[in-house]
Amino acid sequence: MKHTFSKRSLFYGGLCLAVLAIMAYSMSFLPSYTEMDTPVHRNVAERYMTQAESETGSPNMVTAVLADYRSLDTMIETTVIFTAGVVTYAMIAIRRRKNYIWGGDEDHETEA
Amino acid sequence: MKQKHSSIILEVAYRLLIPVLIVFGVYVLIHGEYSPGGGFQAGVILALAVILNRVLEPADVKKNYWTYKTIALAGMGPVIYMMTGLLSIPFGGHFLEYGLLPLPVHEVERHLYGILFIEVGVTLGVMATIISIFDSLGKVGDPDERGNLL
Amino acid sequence: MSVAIFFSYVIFWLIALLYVSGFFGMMEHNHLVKKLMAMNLMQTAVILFFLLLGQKIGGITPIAVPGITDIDAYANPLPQALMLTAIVVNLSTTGIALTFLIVIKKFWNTLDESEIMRRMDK
Amino acid sequence: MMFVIFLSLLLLIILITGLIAVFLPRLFGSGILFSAFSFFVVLAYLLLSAPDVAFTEAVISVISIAYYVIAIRELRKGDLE
Repeated sequence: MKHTFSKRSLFYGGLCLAVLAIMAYSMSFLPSYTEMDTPVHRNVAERYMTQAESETGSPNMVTAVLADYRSLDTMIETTVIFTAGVVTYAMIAIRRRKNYIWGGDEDHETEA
Repeated sequence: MKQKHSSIILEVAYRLLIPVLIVFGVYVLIHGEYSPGGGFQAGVILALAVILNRVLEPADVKKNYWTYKTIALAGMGPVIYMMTGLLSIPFGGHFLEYGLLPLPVHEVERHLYGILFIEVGVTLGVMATIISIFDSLGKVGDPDERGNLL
Repeated sequence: MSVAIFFSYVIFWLIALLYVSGFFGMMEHNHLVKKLMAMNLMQTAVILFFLLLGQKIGGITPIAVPGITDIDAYANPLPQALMLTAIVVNLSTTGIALTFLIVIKKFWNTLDESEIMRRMDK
Repeated sequence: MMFVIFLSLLLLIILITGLIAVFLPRLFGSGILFSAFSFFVVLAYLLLSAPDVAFTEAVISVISIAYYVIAIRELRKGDLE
């Protein structure tokens, strides 16, 4: 558990510096947050900010975007969370079964 | 409620915190269109109330350990969501078009009710999934040698 | 170059450092739980980056106040709505990853990655 | 102007807390420090004027720590140390 840095971590550090250099190069193309005319603020977000209250009746624009304009995304996302629950249940909670792969020997005693 | 808890902090947490959490969760759900909040947050807060109950009362929880029923409740969330979406199709709308829901109110208000319906679905799904993952991870059915859950 | 623009690039640098530190922790650690925590660091960096792109000078929270109709007064609600779903998916990712860790511990009886790889080669 | 200075200070604190949380040699302690990391992240989200995201993160970090603690308890069951 005690963590020690070795020769291998030097190589990893160099790799991280390379990633940081790539990010720094692409950072120079990013708009600073002081600019108002970036494409993030202009294209579709303009309609969300101006029309959300009159079209959906909800003053909270985040809820309007999440549940009205992009509700299909949210539906699939709810399904994703449900899938996570099903996977967790299938991998841990079902354990007294035949041919149970990762149970070891103790599980086979109970069903005999 | 049968036996007193071992310390005053757990007692106060059990008696005071859980009702407040439930009321606050429902408030966040139905007030999510006007203030920060919504389906996910309400689901997680309601799940927190149940998880606090499970941590503080391991003996009671042993009777209520129905993971597969929790999974079924989690499946109800996307079903409610999809039913709300499908409801506007017979009235000439597209999938999830709230403006044509069969409600006797103005069109903008129908959007509000549609958002409320789908957020109920999201709340159910998130709440039951989080409780189910917690149960599966901790295996609440079998506490360790001293009877503690954590 | 004004001070605000300079500091905005400082913020970008700090977020990049957070991402890279998560990257480094993920490669460097042998313990799998620590790898998972480093992965959470990376996800936090990505969410902070998206929220920073949605922020403007003097942008207030995107809840409509009666009387303010100027577009530039509000922060952008679109990245916030996208990141809301990202955070919730983050939680279910953590749950599934911890489940896999429990299964790995049951099967290999260790959580050391190099140890697991050594036993796999046998 | 104050916004950027506050945000850079907060990001510095987040960086330090996250690095300590990842490189601490103890499992439970690193879980607890991870909650401190989440707290500062919530402050940063509030400063970026995203109260919805901050609310979600604040609530979900609690559940996340509960998952970590209960899974670490499960993971350390066989260890003798």
